[in-house]
Amino acid sequence: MKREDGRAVDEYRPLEIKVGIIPNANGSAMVKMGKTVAIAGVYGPVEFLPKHKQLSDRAVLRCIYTMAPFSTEDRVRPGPSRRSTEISMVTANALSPVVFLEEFPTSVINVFINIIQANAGTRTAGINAASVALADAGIPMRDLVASIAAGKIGDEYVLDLAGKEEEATKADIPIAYSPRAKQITLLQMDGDLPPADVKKVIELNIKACEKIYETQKTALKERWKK
Amino acid sequence: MKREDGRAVDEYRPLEIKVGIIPNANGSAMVKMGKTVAIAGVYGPVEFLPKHKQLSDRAVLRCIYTMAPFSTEDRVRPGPSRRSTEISMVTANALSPVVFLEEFPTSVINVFINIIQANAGTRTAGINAASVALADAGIPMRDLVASIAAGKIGDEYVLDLAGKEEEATKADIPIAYSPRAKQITLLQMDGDLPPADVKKVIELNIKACEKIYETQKTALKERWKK
Amino acid sequence: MKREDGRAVDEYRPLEIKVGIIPNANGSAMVKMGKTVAIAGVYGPVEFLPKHKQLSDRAVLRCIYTMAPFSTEDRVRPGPSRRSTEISMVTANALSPVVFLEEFPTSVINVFINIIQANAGTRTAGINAASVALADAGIPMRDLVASIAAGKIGDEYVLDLAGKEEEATKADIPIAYSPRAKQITLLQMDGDLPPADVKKVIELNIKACEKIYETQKTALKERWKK
Amino acid sequence: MNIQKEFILRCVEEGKRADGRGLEDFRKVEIEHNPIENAEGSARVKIGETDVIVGVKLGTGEPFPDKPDDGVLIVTAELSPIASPKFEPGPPREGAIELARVVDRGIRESGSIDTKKLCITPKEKVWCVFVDVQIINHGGNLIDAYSLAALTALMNTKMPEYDGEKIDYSKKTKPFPLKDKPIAVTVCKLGNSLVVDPSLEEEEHIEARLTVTTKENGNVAALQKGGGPLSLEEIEKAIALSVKKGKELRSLL
Amino acid sequence: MNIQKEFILRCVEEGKRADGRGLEDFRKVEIEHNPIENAEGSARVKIGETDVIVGVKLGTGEPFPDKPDDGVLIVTAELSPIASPKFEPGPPREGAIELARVVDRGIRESGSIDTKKLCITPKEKVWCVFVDVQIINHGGNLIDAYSLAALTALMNTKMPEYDGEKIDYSKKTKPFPLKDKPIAVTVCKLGNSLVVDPSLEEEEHIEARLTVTTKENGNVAALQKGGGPLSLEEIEKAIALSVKKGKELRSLL
Amino acid sequence: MNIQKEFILRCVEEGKRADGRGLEDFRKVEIEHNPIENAEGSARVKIGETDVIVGVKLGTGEPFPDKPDDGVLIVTAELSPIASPKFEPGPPREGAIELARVVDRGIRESGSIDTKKLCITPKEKVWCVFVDVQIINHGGNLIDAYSLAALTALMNTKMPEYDGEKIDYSKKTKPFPLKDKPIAVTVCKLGNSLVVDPSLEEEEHIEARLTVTTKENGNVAALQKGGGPLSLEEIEKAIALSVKKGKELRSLL
Repeated sequence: MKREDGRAVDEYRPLEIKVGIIPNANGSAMVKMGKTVAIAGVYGPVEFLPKHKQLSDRAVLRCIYTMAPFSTEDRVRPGPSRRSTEISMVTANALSPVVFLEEFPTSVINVFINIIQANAGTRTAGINAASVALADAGIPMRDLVASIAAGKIGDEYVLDLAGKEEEATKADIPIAYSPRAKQITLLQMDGDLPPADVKKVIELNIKACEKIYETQKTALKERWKK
Repeated sequence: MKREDGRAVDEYRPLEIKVGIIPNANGSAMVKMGKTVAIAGVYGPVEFLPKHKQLSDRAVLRCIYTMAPFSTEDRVRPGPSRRSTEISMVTANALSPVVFLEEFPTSVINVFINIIQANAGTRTAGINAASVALADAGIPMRDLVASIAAGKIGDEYVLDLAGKEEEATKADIPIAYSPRAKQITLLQMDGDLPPADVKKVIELNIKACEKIYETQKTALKERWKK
Repeated sequence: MKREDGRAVDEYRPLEIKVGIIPNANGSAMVKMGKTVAIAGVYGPVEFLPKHKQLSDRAVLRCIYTMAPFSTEDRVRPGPSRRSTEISMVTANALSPVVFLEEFPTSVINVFINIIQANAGTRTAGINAASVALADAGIPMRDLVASIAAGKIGDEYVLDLAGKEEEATKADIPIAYSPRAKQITLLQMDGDLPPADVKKVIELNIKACEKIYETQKTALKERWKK
Repeated sequence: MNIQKEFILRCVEEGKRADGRGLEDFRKVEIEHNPIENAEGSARVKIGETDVIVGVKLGTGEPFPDKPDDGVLIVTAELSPIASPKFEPGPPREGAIELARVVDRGIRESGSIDTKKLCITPKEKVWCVFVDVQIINHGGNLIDAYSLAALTALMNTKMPEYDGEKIDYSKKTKPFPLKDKPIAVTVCKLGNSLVVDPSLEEEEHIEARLTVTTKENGNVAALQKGGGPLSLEEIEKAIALSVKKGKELRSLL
Repeated sequence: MNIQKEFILRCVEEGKRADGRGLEDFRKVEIEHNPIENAEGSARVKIGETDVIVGVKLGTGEPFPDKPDDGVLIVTAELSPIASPKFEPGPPREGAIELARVVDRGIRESGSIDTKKLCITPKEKVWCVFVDVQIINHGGNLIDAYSLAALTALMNTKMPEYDGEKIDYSKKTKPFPLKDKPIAVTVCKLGNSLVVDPSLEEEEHIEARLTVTTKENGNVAALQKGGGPLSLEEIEKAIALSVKKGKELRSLL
Repeated sequence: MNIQKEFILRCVEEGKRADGRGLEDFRKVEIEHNPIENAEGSARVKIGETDVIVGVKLGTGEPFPDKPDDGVLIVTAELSPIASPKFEPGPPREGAIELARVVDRGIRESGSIDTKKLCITPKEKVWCVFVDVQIINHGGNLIDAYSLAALTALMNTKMPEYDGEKIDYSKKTKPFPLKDKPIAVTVCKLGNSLVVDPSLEEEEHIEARLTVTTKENGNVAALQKGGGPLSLEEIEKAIALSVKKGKELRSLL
């Protein structure tokens, strides 16, 4: 199969990770995946207010995902949407398992994810950025989380759909993955696939996550060198 | 006078009351009045938060009336409207006089009324359901409250207007009534009637409330038998 | 230059100030400037709630500017707009320097400004009214603040633009001024003027503020006589 | 508070009010016509210390699908915090909503406005009549004050000219199609007595209130009970009293 | 709480549920057809103590610019506080939004609705299909209950007549263009086991959940993981279990 | 805090800044052109640690009734909480609103945009120019940074093609009708001195600020005073300083 941009079916777009891009934040990162650009900033842990929202035995990891108005062809209206609220929620679920939240009872860790430019895969780029930003903030973690999506076009399992591939695919399956625990922390799917294909696509995603994970670690090492 | 559905002028639509339809609620009821269906659920008394809204000498009876989006021909947009806010307020006024609110200072008793299907008389059906739900919740009460509306068509005083009668009437007068104290706890009117007619219509309503009251008590007895 | 309403270029519209027009308020005033009518009511100082908004070393002067829906030719939709939020903010900045806020730590002084009729100069009329209302409330002040706007039409510096003059002007510069301290507490401008002209227009405004200041003081004396 | 309440109730028992009025007396009612030039009609009404301005604005819009040739009436209310330390900034809550809806129903149900005459093009364009209030001071009995000011403002309203594209607010000539003069009078149960026009202090201690809006022919156009319960006898008396006081207020117009 | 949790988990370890069910058993499922006359189609579904009503309403509107000849599907959810002490009044928050979006995707991605047949005039006017839910009691497993009720309501839907100007809701005759029967089954990880149809008490103690929506041909149309992590093996098992239980539920229709 | 304030003020008294700059020196200004492909024009501006991206998007809409043949300019600002621990999630509050309105007025009042050239069909359809900002890091002096980035983004903007029905964002060719290059410079009173380009730490201790937006010909297009009072002499000096620094910044474009 020939892909629009010449990639192999199991090849993701050029990935670039920069750590520490927001001086005010406790931790931050920018992730570019092809033309998709996400930034993440971590603030906290700080006391969670109002008090009645505090959890007595652990911190709350609060994620807020937003898109810059100019990030897409049709301008995005500012303010939360149903889509952004859901992505914020699944992002928090994707990251929470690897953070030692139990070390910070009654606290909140705020993770802000802003999409600067959107071209498929904004939620996975956001998770990749947020995972690195949490580590950059020095928050104790069991592991990093890597994230990517894949689908099936014709008979082929195809990684990191972009451009017109999104319309051609029979399904779009994003995952987030913690390599050390071999655990999937995010899984969604829209489409139409037999169960066996779902498994194949997830496996393709997992392999890619293991590579992204290496790039994440390298980016953090670069940062710590400075 | 011949009515659309063959009823006598002083006859209300078939009334059905079921108690205890919401297992999670402290008390609940469903009221069907012809094709109008209302459910009510009571939660509390519980501490009223935020604290600055508490009353030091009694509980607040908070009513929230809403219509299911599919309950009318033209879909109802979710969220409060000016109409629903006003009905919530007059419903709380209709029920508060019969509840021993002074026994629960600093508390709130939440009464939720949802209209499942609307065909005239939703506020009165809601009050009938809420009154029974409060009793089902075991909240100490002086009495039950019964509620219905009436109007005048041509020269006749007509009970429980439904269907096209609503357009033909010269006035629509809903009341809520506490039979033991012989007190009217809700009274509204839209229309155009001489004062003497207003009195006749209210008297017609009171008579009907006394019958509805019996049906409410029977429904509660059925419930307590189980 | 001939002005629409026959005024001299350095003459403002007929100014009328009435103090004590809102019995419920701690202090109040109505200001008419030509056809523009503003009322201001002051409530406080009272404890600022919620507590986390309190300032430990002084009071907050909170201003809320609103326009009555019927105050303009095209009805104003109720609720805050970006414009009214900004005017509220610059109004608070215009008044705060003359109030001894440090005498009331953790408190709030609420200043409500409602425009009853709008015909140019509503923000300046509101500040003139609020300044007098603060004094009427007995709040300790260093000085009063007077406010007016001016512009340039053709080669002339023109005070208190009204009617079609607003379209003809090269710039509209409102100021607020504390005469005793000779300080400018509000300064905004929209337009297109060389820096030297900006200075001339501000000077014209300052002269007028000194006159308005006298009218403010007279109105307060009238009030205290009663 | 208890002392105030006792005093108010004792006065009423003795057949007079804390401020010396009789049970069925209004405070001084003052009406100012057209104080707002930018409105198509306006009125300022003072009842004792209560002080409100109502402005009527006309715009154009689409009719409701089920009433394709009727103009649209929109009555709003905000409890502006300038008028009372008890009013808070923010969107209208139940008190403001009830105020607006009671005034609205009084005008609407009395058939006071000939809405057919407010149709420009059936199904497409009709006049929208906005009735808005600025409360300057809340001294009790806002419903009656707003209702009276709204009626007066509508009586003062002139239609602006409209050429099919733009409204010319500088030319207001044609009369507004007003057909009746509905008056709202709120009767309050204070102790065991019925009184009209409660002051702010009295309002805090009433058991119940009943607003009765009456037409010129004496018919009732709208009722709204607030607060606690009333007996049928009390309701009858309240309606009779409202009819009587309504006539008096109407004579001021 | 700890005792409840221990009991629930011990039962599951022993291969059964706290209420005596097997790990792969649903509670009793009851379906009532068309309880709502004012809806174009409706269904009430009870799964154990969970009780929901779904109504389908049809209106007309403009199509989306990028799909000029497709009808529009709008699925909403409110967690009405009548149904649980944990639900609060106010606009939908993330729980309600996820519920609506998962049900929406199940219907949309399975291609269950032939949206082309809901086009009236391309680029200008299409049918809008509103799917709304009233939760009466929240007894756990809301996603599956809403999904099943939504599908049943759509199967029960009849199109009202439309003359190009007005919808005549009194005449509903034409069938609704439904092409598939997607069923959502949510598998939960409870301790180390996978179970279906969690009760309210079980839901509080699950590690993770995976909702799998399957089509009539056994294909997966939508996935949504909630809660904590799952291994690939667990996901495989959950999908297989969902396919199996989905068929059982579909046979009830 | 007091120590920081004292240090900052002592430096200024001695004619320099806490970070070594002179009173009239900007921090390092970096401009990146068109970092956002999906925008019609964009710019990233860094001033010291302050880091903002501005994107210009073009859409179509109705003109305002009183300006039937003018395009519409919409400038917004959100203080994204990603950029500072002091920014909170939620709708724009007064700080964000002032930022947007000051940038808006600088562009609008300077006549920088030839809005007549943005008219498509008079009274019916015009171009809407959206100027939006993403603040990445708030290191002080946001007004100047946003203004500079907005101007640069507008200079970089190309109009997409429009066939009367749909915008083709893949073809952006025609230049955007920009007529002037307004620059905003905010002068701050720190102790008794006037400085430009305050750092985040300095901003906390300023007495007052005056933003002056100047045109290419040196005229003032907009003024906005923030914070406390200023004397006429201080205002004169601030304007002169802004004109001078504005020229320097304009030379970077």
